[in-house]
Amino acid sequence: MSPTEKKAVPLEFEQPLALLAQQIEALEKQLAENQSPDLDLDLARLHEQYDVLKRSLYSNLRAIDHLALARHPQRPYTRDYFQRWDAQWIEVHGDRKGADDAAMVCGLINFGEVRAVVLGTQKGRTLRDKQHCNFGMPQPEGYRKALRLFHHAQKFSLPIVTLIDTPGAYPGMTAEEHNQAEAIAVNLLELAGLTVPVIAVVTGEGGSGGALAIGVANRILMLEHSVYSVISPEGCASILWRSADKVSEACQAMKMTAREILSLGVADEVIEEPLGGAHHDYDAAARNVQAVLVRHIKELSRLSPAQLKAHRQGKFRKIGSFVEG
Amino acid sequence: MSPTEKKAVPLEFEQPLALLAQQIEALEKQLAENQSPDLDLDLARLHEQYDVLKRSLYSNLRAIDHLALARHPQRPYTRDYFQRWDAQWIEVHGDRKGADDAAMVCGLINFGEVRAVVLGTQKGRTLRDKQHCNFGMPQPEGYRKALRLFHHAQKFSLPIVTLIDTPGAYPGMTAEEHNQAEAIAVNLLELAGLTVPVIAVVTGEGGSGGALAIGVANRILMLEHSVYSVISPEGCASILWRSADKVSEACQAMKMTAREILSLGVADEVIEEPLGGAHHDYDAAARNVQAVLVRHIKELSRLSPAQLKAHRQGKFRKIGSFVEG
Amino acid sequence: MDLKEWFANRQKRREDAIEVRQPLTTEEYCALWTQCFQCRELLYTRDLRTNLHVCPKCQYHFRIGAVQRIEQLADADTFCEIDENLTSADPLGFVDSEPYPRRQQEASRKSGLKEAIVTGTLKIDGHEAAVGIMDFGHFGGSMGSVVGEKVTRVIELAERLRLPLIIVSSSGGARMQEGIYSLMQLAKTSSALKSFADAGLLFISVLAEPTYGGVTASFAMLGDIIIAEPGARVGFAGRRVIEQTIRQKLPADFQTAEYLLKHGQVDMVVERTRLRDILTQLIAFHGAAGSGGELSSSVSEEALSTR
Amino acid sequence: MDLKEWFANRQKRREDAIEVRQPLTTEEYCALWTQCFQCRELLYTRDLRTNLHVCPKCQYHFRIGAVQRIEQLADADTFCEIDENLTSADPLGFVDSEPYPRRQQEASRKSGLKEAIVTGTLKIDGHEAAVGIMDFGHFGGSMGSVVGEKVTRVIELAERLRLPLIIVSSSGGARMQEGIYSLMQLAKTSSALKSFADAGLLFISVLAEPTYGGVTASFAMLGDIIIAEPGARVGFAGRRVIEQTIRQKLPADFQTAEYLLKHGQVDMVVERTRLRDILTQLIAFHGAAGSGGELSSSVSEEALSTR
Ligand SMILES: [Zn+2]
Ligand SMILES: [Zn+2]
Repeated sequence: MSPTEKKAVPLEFEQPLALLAQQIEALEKQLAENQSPDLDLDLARLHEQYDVLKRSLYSNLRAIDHLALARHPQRPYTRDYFQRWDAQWIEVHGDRKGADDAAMVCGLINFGEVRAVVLGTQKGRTLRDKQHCNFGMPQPEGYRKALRLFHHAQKFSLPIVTLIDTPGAYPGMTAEEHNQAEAIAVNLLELAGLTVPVIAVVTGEGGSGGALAIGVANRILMLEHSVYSVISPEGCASILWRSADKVSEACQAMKMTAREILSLGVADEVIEEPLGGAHHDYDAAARNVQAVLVRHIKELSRLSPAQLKAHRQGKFRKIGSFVEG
Repeated sequence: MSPTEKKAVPLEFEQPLALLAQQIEALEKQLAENQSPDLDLDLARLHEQYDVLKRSLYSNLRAIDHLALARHPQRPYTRDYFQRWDAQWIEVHGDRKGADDAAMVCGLINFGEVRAVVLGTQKGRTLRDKQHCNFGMPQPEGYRKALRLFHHAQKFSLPIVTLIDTPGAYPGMTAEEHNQAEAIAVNLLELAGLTVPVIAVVTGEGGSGGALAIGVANRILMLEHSVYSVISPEGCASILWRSADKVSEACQAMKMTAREILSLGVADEVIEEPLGGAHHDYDAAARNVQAVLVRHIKELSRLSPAQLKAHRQGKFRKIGSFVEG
Repeated sequence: MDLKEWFANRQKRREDAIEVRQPLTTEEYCALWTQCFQCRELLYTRDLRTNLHVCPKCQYHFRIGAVQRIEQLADADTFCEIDENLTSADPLGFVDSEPYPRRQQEASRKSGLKEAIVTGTLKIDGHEAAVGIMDFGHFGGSMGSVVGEKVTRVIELAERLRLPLIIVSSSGGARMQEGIYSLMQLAKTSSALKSFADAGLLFISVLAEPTYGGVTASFAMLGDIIIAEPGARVGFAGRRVIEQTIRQKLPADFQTAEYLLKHGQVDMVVERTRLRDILTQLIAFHGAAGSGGELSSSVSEEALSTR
Repeated sequence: MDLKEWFANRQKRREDAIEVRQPLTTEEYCALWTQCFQCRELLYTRDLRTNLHVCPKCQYHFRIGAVQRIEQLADADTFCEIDENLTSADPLGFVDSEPYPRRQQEASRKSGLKEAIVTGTLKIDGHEAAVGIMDFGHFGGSMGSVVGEKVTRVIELAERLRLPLIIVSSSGGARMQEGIYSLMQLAKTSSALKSFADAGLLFISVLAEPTYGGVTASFAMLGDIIIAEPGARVGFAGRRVIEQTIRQKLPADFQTAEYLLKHGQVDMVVERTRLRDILTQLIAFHGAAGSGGELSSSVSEEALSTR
C-alpha cells in the first residue's frame, strides 16, 4: 500500500499544523451534527489559518526540518519512482562476483521518450524490507553492481540516471574487508571517464562518500527537502560538538539543504516537491522529477561524447574554495 | 632448501634406474674398501648400462609417466622460476576486493634485458605451503587478481608471461558462490583483447579451464614433461571408464603430453628439461625457459599492438577439428 | 482435467460409448501422460506442450530440445539455420569403451540432431536476432570443436549483420573425446565475443537446466544480460565433485537459478512463459542503442525516440 | 645504551666529572628520549631519527610529518614545492565551539604547515617524480578544498610533465568544516586521476598510519601500486563506528596494513627503511613503459632495454 493512501505521519515541526488540523476536524464533526453560521465562519477562518501556517511553515524550514522530511518514513523511495516512470521497467541484478546488494537497485527504463540506465539506493519500507536493503546503506558489492551498470550504459550509449537516498556506505566489518573505500573510489574514477550523460538526483538523504559513489554526474539535482552532506549530522555533532543533542546545529553549520547546496554551486537545480513533502503525493513527485530529468537528458544529449566527459570533469574540477598567494 | 640439493625422489617408472644406481653405489663402496681391476670393469659397465637405460627410459615415456613427472613433488614451481629469473622481482598482491589468492602469484620482473608482468599458479612445497596455496587451485579471487595484472600490463605496454601448473580451478562451495565460471570466462575474454604480447608456459600440469584462464596467449610453450588436458585424467577415467584404475588409458586417449599438444597445433614449442626432469636441476630448467621466453618476447615485440591482438585471436580462431558439408 | 477425474469418468465414458475403448498400452499411456519430476502430478502431454513444457501446477521447467526452444521463441517461419552440416571429426582417434565416432552416431540417433547446438537467425516479435540453441539431449550438450565453431560463427555473423545475439545454453561442459581441442573452444568463443562486445552489440545469455563447466566458463557467463530459467542448475564444477572436495553436504538450492540470482551471478530468473516477452523487451530497449559501442559512444539519437 | 644502563652509570659519571652535571629538565629529557608506543622501549631520539622513526627494537613505525617524509625520500636538495601558498577559505562560515579560521591557525601553529599536504617534485635516486605528502599533524590530515586542489594540481602537473606520481596519505578523512566542498574533493581528485591513468602514467599510493574516510575512498585507493607501511591502520569507516554498528568487537589486527594485505587491498607492506628502494625500483620498472598508455599500447622499445 502506498503511504499516499494513508494519512501522512506528522513530524515534530509539523505539530502546530497537526493540531490545527485536529481542530478543523473536530469543528467539522460538530458542524455535521449541528448546523450553525457561526461555526461555519470559524471553520472558514481555521481553514485559512491552516493554509497560511502551512505555507509559512514549509517555506521557513530549518535545516533539521528538511532532514526530517528527507528521512520521512513515508518518503517515496527509488523503486517508487522507477515504478511510476515505467511500470515495465526491467530490473537487473548482481555484481556477477557473488552478491546482489538490495540496497542498490538497478534497471533499464523507458521514460516514454527517453531510454536510460537507472540505479539508486533503496531504503526499504517494511522492517523486513529495511533489513533486506540494509536501511539503504550499500556494501562494496552494491557499488560494484552500480559500476557494472555504468559500463553497460557506456557500451550501449545510454544516459545514466542515479537516485541518491542513503545515510551512507555501510560501516560494517565485511564491507571493510571487501574494500568499501576502493569500491567507492573506483566508481568516482569510472564515472569521471564516461562519455554518456550522467544525472544524479538526491531524492532524500545524500550521505557522504556512499552517496557520491553514484553522484559524479553532469547534473546534480536535488529534491526540495533533500539534503546532501559530507558526514551525517549526527556524526558531525558527536565529533565537533561532542554531543548528540547538537544535531540541529550541525545541520545548520554544514549547509546541507537543497537550496544551500544549490547556492554553493554544487547542485544544478532544486526540484519542487508537493507541498509538505514528496510523501504527500508520490505520483506528483515522480512526475516532477521525470519532467526535470527528461529535460536535462535532452539538453545533455546535444553534447558529443568527448564534451560530456569534459563537461563532467570540468564541473568537479571547479568545486572548492581557497585563497591563493 | 631446494630439492636439487637433496636426492630426487624416484617415481615408479624410474625404479629400474634407481635399482641400478643402488648397485653402482654398492660397488663403489666395495671398491673404495678394496681395490680390484675386475670390480673396476664391472663398475664401468654398470655406469654405461645406467646411461643407456636412462636415455632410453626418458625418451620412451608413457603419457602417465609424463604426468608423474609433471606432478613430481620436487618439480620447480612458479616462485622457483621467478626467483631465478630475477632475485629482485617485485611481488604484487590482491584482487583489491577482499582477497589475496596465494595460488596465483603475480609480479613484475626483469629478465636482464626484458621487463614483463609475470604471474602463475603456485602449488606450495611444504604441507603448510600447499594448504596456503590450496594445492595450486585458484579461486575466483585468484583469477581476478590475474586480471588486474593483465590490465596493469596493458596500461604500461608490458609483455605478460604466465606459468601454468595447476590441477584446475578449485571446485569449492565459496568458489562457486563467487562465480568461478565468470572469473575464468572474463579472463578469456579480456586476454583476447590485449594488445601486448602474452606468452603462456605450461610448466607442470595444465588442468582444464583453470589453466586456460591464464593461457590465452600469443605463444603457448610447454615443458618437455608437462601435460595439458581438458579434464584431469582421473576425472576422465572415472567418467568414461567408470574406473579410477584407468588413469593411464585416459592419459593416453586424451593426448595430453607436450609433444602431442605440439603436434595437435595447440602448443607452439616444447622446452627441453634437464635429463630426468626439471627437478634434477632447477637452475638449468629456469635458464632454458628464460632463454626461450626472451626469444619469443623479442619476436612478438616486432608486432604492432593491433597485430598482437589479431595474432592471438587468429591463433585460437583456427583451433578445432570438424567436417563441413 | 487431472488423472483422478479422468479415471473417475472412465466408467461413464465406457458406458456411453457404443464401442468400448481398449485400455491404453504402456507406450500410448506414456505418450499421452507425463509425470512432473517435481510435484509428481500427471500431466496431459499436449497441455504440457502448450504450456511450453512448464508444469502448470508447480512451475517445474522440463528440459526441452533445441527444436522445441526455437518453436517457442521464433516468429512462425522466420528461423534460418546456418552451418547445419558441420559435424565432428575424431582428431584424437579417441576410444574408451566405444570409439568416439560410434558415440556420436548414437547421440545423433537419440537427439535427431547433428550436434549439440543449432544456430541461425530468427525474428522474435518482429525483431531480428542471431541465435544459438544448445540441446542437452545431444551428447549431454557437450562442447567439442563443432559446438565451438558454430558458436563462433554465429557470433561473427551477428557482428557482421549487427544483430543482437541470444544463446540458450544447456551443457555438461567440454567434450572429453576431443581433448585439448574442446578446451580451446572456450578461448575461441570468448575471443569472438570480445570483438562482438567491442562492436557495441547486445548479447543475451539464457541459462537452461543444466549448464556447467566449459560452457559457463566461457560464453554463457559473458552475456550483457544473463537470464536463467527457474530451477535451472548452473555452475562451474558439479555438485558431486564439490561435495567430494569439501567433504560436506551442499545446501539443497545450491547452484539453482534462484541461488545464482541471490549471489549476483544472473540478472534475472525468468519463467519460460515470459521469456519471449522479456527477450523482446530487452532487444527493443538496446536495439538502437547498439549502434554506439567503441566506435562512437555518444547517446544515439534512437535513445531519445519513443518506445 | 638503554635507560637502565644510563642511570646505572650516572653516579659514576657524576663522580668522574669535575663539574657535576645537573639532572635533565623534563623538557630536555623528553627531547632526548622517546618511548616506543608499542614495545615501551626508551629510544635515543637521534638514533630513532637516523632509523627513519622506526623503532629498532620492535619495528614500530612512528608517525612522521611531511617535512621528515620528504627528507627521507628525496635526493638532497631536489624537492621543489608547488602551490605552497594555497590556504583555506571559510566558505560556510563554519563555527562549532570555535570558528573554523581559528582552528586553522591553531593547526598551522602546531604543524608548522599551511595545509595538510605538501606537494611538488623531487628526485628519488635520480628518478624525477611528482609527490604529494600528507601530514596527519595538520588538522588530522583532513581533506578540504585546499588538499583537494593541491592533490588535483600535482596530478595535473605529473600528467603534463609525464612524471610518475607518488602520494603518501595520512588522513582522518574529509574536513567537515568545509561541508559539501570537502566531499566533492573526492570526485575532483579521482577525476584528475582518471585522465592521469588514461595517459598511461604510474601512480604509486603509499598508505601511512592512519588513512581513513574520504582519502581512502578516493585517490589513496586508486594507485597502480598500493604500498602500506607496517602497522598502518587504513579503512573507510573507523573502528569505533563499525563496532557500534555491528555491536561486536573487531579483531585486534583489523584494518592494519597486514590485514589489508591478507584481504587483497594493498600490493605490499614495506618497512619505511626499504620504502625508498622499492619506490626507486618501481619507478625504474615502469618508467619507460609509461610512454605507452591509451595513445599507443604496443610494447615500448624501452621494455626491451637493459635494466
Ligand atoms: Zn509439477
Ligand atoms: Zn618499539
